[in-house]
Amino acid sequence: MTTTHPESDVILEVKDLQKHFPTRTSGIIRRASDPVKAVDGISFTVRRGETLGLVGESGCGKSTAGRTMLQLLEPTGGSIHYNGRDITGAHGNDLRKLRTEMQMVFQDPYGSLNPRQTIGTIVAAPFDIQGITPKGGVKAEVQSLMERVGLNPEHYNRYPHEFSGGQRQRIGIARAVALRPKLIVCDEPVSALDVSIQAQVVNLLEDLQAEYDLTYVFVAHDLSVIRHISDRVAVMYLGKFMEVADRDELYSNPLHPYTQALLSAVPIPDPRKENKRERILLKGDLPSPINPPSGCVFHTRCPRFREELSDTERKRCTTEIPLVQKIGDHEVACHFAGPSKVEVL
Amino acid sequence: MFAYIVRRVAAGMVMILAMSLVTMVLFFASPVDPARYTCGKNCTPELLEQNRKALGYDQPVLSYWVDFTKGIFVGSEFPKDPALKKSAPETIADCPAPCLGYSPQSSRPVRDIIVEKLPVSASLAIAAFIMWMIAGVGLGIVAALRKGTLVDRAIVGSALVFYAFPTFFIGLGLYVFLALKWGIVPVPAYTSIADGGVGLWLQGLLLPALTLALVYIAGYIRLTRAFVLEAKGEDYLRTAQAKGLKSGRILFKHTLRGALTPIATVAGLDLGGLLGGTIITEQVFNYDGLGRTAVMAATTYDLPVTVGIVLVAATFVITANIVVDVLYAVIDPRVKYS
Amino acid sequence: MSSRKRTTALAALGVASVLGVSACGGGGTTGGTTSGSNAAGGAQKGGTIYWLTKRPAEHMDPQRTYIGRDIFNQQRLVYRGLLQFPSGKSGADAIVPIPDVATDAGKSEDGGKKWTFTIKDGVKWEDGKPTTCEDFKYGFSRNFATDVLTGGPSIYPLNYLPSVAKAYKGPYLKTGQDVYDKAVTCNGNVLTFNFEKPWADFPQAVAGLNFAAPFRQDKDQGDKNNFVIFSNGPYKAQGGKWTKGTGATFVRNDQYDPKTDGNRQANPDKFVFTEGLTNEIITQRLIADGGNDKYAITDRSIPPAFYNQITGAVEKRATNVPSPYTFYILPNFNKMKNLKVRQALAMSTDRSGYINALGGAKAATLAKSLVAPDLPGYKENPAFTMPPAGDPAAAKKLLQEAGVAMPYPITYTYQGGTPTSDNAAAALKSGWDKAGFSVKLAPLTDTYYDVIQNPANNSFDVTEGGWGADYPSIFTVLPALFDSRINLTGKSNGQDYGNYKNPEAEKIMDEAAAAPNQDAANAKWQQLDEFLGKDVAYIPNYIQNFYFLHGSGVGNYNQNPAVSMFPDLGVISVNKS
Amino acid sequence: MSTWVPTEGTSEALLSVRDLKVTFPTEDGLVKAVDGLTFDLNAGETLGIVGESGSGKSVTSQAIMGLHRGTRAKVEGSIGFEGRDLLKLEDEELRVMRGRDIAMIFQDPLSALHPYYTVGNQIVEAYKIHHGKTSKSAARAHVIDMLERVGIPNPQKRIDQYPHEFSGGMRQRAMIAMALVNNPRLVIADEPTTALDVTVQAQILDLLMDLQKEMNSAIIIITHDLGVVAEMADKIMVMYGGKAVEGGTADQTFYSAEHPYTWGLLQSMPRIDRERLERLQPIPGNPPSLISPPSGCAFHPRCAYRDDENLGCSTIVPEFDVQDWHPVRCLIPAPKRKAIFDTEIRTPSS
Repeated sequence: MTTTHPESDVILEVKDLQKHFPTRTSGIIRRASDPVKAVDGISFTVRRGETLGLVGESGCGKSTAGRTMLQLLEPTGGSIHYNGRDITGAHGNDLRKLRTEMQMVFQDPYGSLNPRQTIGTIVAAPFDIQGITPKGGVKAEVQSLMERVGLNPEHYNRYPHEFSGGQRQRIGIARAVALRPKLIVCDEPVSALDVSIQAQVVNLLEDLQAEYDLTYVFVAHDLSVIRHISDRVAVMYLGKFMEVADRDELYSNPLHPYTQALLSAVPIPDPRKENKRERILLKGDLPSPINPPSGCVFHTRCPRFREELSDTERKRCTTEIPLVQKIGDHEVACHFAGPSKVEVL
Repeated sequence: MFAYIVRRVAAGMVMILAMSLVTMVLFFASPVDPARYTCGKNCTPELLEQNRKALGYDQPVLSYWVDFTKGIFVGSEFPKDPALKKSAPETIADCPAPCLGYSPQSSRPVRDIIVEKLPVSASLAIAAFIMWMIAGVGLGIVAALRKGTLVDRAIVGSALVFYAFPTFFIGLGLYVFLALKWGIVPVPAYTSIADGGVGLWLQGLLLPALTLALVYIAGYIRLTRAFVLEAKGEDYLRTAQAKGLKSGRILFKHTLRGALTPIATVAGLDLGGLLGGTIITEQVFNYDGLGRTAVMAATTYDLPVTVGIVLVAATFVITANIVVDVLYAVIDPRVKYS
Repeated sequence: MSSRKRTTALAALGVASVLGVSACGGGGTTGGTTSGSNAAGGAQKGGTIYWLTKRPAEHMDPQRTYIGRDIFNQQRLVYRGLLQFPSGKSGADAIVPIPDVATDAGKSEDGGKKWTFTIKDGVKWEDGKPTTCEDFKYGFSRNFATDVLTGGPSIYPLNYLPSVAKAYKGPYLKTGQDVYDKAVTCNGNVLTFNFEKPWADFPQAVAGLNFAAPFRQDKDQGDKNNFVIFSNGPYKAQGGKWTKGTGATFVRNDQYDPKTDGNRQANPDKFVFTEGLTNEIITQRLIADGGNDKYAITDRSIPPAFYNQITGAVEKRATNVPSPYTFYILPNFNKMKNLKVRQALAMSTDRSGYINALGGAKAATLAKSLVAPDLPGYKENPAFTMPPAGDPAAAKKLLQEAGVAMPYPITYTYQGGTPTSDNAAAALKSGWDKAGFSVKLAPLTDTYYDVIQNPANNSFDVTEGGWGADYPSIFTVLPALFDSRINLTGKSNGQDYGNYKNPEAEKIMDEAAAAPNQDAANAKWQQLDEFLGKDVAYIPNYIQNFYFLHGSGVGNYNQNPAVSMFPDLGVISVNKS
Repeated sequence: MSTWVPTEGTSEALLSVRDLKVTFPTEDGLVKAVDGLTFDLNAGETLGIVGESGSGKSVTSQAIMGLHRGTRAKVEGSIGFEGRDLLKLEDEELRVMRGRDIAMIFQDPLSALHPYYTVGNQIVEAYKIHHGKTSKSAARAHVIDMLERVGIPNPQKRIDQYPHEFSGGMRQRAMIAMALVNNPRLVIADEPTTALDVTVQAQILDLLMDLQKEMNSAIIIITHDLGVVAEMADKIMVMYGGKAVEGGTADQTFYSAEHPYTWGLLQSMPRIDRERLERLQPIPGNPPSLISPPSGCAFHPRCAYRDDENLGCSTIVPEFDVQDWHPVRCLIPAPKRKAIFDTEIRTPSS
């Protein structure tokens, strides 16, 4: 296990992370059977101050990955180093201390706020839990936080239901940044919001990142938002990374057939361009994460596999798990990585 | 599914045995000496000791429970006195498996008592169940369809009145006014079908079942109304409407199917709970069912009968739970047990 | 049932909700009431009488039955014994034993130690077989099987045959059968009891309890018999048994020959007993008087809440008579050792306040002795001269004379938990407090008997009790409650809750028990009662009243001491309109 | 395309909505969910209605279907369909048209399908109600055919499965099959792909367009996603606070948008097809209350170009001139709007 110096620019190093959810057999005596492999061996680093976008369709394991790296879920395998320190399996006091540095913003701003607590109490909770009293007292600090995220500090004593969706997400953000963490995992923070509000929250997150020197892992299914906010983007499919690259590189020159299909599917708000685009349509449905396809997990739906490869090449896809290979600035898990034949965007 | 049922039944049996132990431990821990209740008037310490022995309470609770549990599986006999059995076998009560014990206060095996009282409680529960299901669900649907109107308010309001009154008052009120003062119905008394035919059986059930039903009707009206209203807000009803279906079809095929599923669950559990006896109604109407017998057993410290009825009632509740869960899988194709 | 627990509970629960339990004869000068349009003798035959009650019968086995109500209903309907009390008589006449299956009232020899009876011919069991001397001998033997047949009044036969009781364990185990066979013998149809001590009022005991009832050996199944009814009387049980919690229906027994009897009128064709009803429902049904309830009777008193509805035509169907149950207050002699203090307590006891709390004059009658007025030998206890409401001033004087510090602290422990019992206790406290006591009320529920029967527990100074005679003899009252030799065992104080132990009193008891005839015995009992009164071993409180309703179609309705003041089924009839 | 709608009485469009108003009484006051909507739609045409939550776009579709009948909502104006005013029809007349002439596709196919009945049961029911004489087996055969047309593999087997046994995309296909089973003239698709993943969304949009060509149906697609309308719509109506604020062809809306709210939408969306340039430009504030909307122009509190003094944005209610060829509900003079768009608003193709 390589250890990174605390002062290095890698804040989080994840190696071969796995999260499997157990299932049981039917029958009178229920034995454990094949687990759901929600996250199945992903490795990546997050650099200090950057935003890593984690994108994929529902069921690909991106949210589970986000929660597991924060130890909200216990990993089944692999390791997580934070600032060079192995935090895999941290619990109790260690974990509580880690929470001052690693926080999470959730998708559903209403569901993650206790409806019986005032905003003041909710935002102050991290201080209570950690037993920290900020300078000037908790209330003053909370009110200044509220102001910072664009809430009226006079609304300190109001309840979540008195706020709109966008405001609730601001409350969630205020709570997350209260302890000045270093790393925040944002799990679909804007997908429940209307377009005009979504932009407000995205901007707020960017401003806070600059101001507090935050590092984000931004989990989302919206490829446009990911492109806007991320420095690097990882594309997930069935618990594995398909492709990781710098933002613009990934969007302008995707090398993995899945990335290509994904990007080509997004409609562009530009009718003329849209009319000229050719879609790479994926056939069929997402396979089960309990019994993922052999070899490359994507091969069952892969257009390249279907249309471009010879039988011997296909054999490789169905039997051999593709290793992550470096192609230019890309890390791609595909035996036959390469640019798409059609323009995807 | 079969495996699921087997697992649930096994878990239920373990729970029932645990409940019997808990009941016995509580009983043995009570400061009251049950032997006093059987000893007679001029009781002496020696007689008291003999009574305690005859009752079986001279042994520790655990061995009492082991005896009891053994009886369930292999049967038992009372009293367990080899000398007595040798010299006077005719005095030994045989209690074949599943033996639920022997009540010294009733001088017969508990199972016989339960077999005798169960039809009374079951008749009452089922008759009441039919009444409240028809009236409660029917009125609930009407109230939901007429939501906000006078009809709705009248139904919900009058249901609340019955809901607010204790069963005892409703029962006594019906008894005194309908049967005694005005003589509209005969004084209720339980007559088994074997003794009096279906007519007398139903006649006897009328008031007590109505009492019990009135208590439940309110809940079912509210429940049905709420579920129908909830179902009416479901997207799939909008779909049904958008398809151009007629309102009757929308109501019966689409709305009620969704709304009544949870009602079926609650109803099954309620019925299961009632089959084990309805204490207040049975007492008010002097129905010699499991509920009244249980109260009598508890007040006379008749442990075997108490335990027996507790277990039978628990069995009904547990069975109802299993049946309801299985039924749910039948009604709702999304539910699968493995 | 008729444990002392239940009996004493009467006091705490108050008259209205009290259970009519405890065996009893009666006798003497007061009670007896008859109503209904038909005078005795001219009663109509046929119809059905409905007996409505609350408390289920606990035994139908004659040897195990100890509740007065059940004993006399059994006697009048299904179990014929050696002797019986006459039907439909009142006062002292009601408790003179008369022959039933025996040809006469029994002959005693050897100063009351040997009793012989001759068995009549023609008294048949319901299966047509004759009731024989052997049936009586076998029935009596069952009293010794105390481990199988619990709950009955076997204490009496065992008391008069102590050495038999040691050797003989009843007809099931059969150990010591030879000893028993010598004590009770059959010679043809002559039945002889050879007691080890004189039993002067044995006939009263035989008529007042069922321990000497005959029993068919071939029908005996021990405990399993408990609710089986095998009749030799005018009726038999439908299905041959009583159903606990439900009751039973009695129909005519075609094997019964009224010529062998002459006492039971057996007017109705049918009796239907329904148990498990509440007092309120019973009262409401009887007030309404509808349908079959026109022919209904009960052993449950009208609850005070209904008193104002007992007017007009309903009032004509109500009867109010003193029951055989007397309630008393008693000092704990382990604590209240000073006679003057006990006298002060008696002097300041507000009995009228107590009775008012119970529901007033309809619910209870002031008691003038622990002995019930119906018992032979009853006399007002001259020691208790205080007014019904007590005399706190006089009591205060007594307390001062006692030379104790005032206020004198006492704890009154009673079976509480009901408003009635708490109000009654409050009335006592108020009277005693006025006299210079400082009363702490200690209501107990489940643990009541654990406290007052524990001789080592001195947490109470005063408590209360209730008692009814087992058969018409003061022997079944005063010694049962105050003879330390049978009560105080170290582990328990039995019925002697006050831990009373006085050799002088016990000497009088022995003299009374050994008296050759009843008159001599009664004189001694009166002397004993007065002695106990002077010693303030107890303070008589009240006699519970029976306030019963019966239906308008009931004829020959009669309550008398022969049947413990319950409705007498030997004379009752149905008025057909 | 000429004007937004033709002059009074001359519309020969398939669907001709005039001054549609939908109000709901609530405890807090009267909600004006739709406030004076006018538009036309021809056969084979697709209208995209764009707006955020609360803009009234879904209520509009339900009003056309007559789904507000029997509720406390009040619907006014007129909805002409093939020359008949749907609002004046008897309940039974309208019921017969539902599903047969006008069909609807809902946002969440899982909740829009009854969980207790098989997919086939529900589609056969939709067919049989309007084809009473058809035998069961014929209806079933027709439905299997329909399932095949919407791209559901193995329809003979799938027809007997329950909705929960379908994937999200397959469910929406089934929903489309149900909507199109009677060859309706008008299909209303209310956020048909919002609940779906992008790759599935692409499949569904493709399918809708193919089927439209085949059947020559008119489609109203309701969405908040400008990308979806860019792909689907011939003309677009942007709604804000229950009112149309801009209407025109797809080109007009994307390449010469004139309403500040439309600008806001275009500016605030991150773009997948572009390198990130700068911060997003969100529309400040929150959507308006429908009970007490802002005075004057409903958008003025959030509008960057408001001019209360000279234009009276906070006092004068701007009109939506349906006789215009590109109606815009804005008080800013048209030349100035064009100038702002050209200079300040990033055009999609830039």
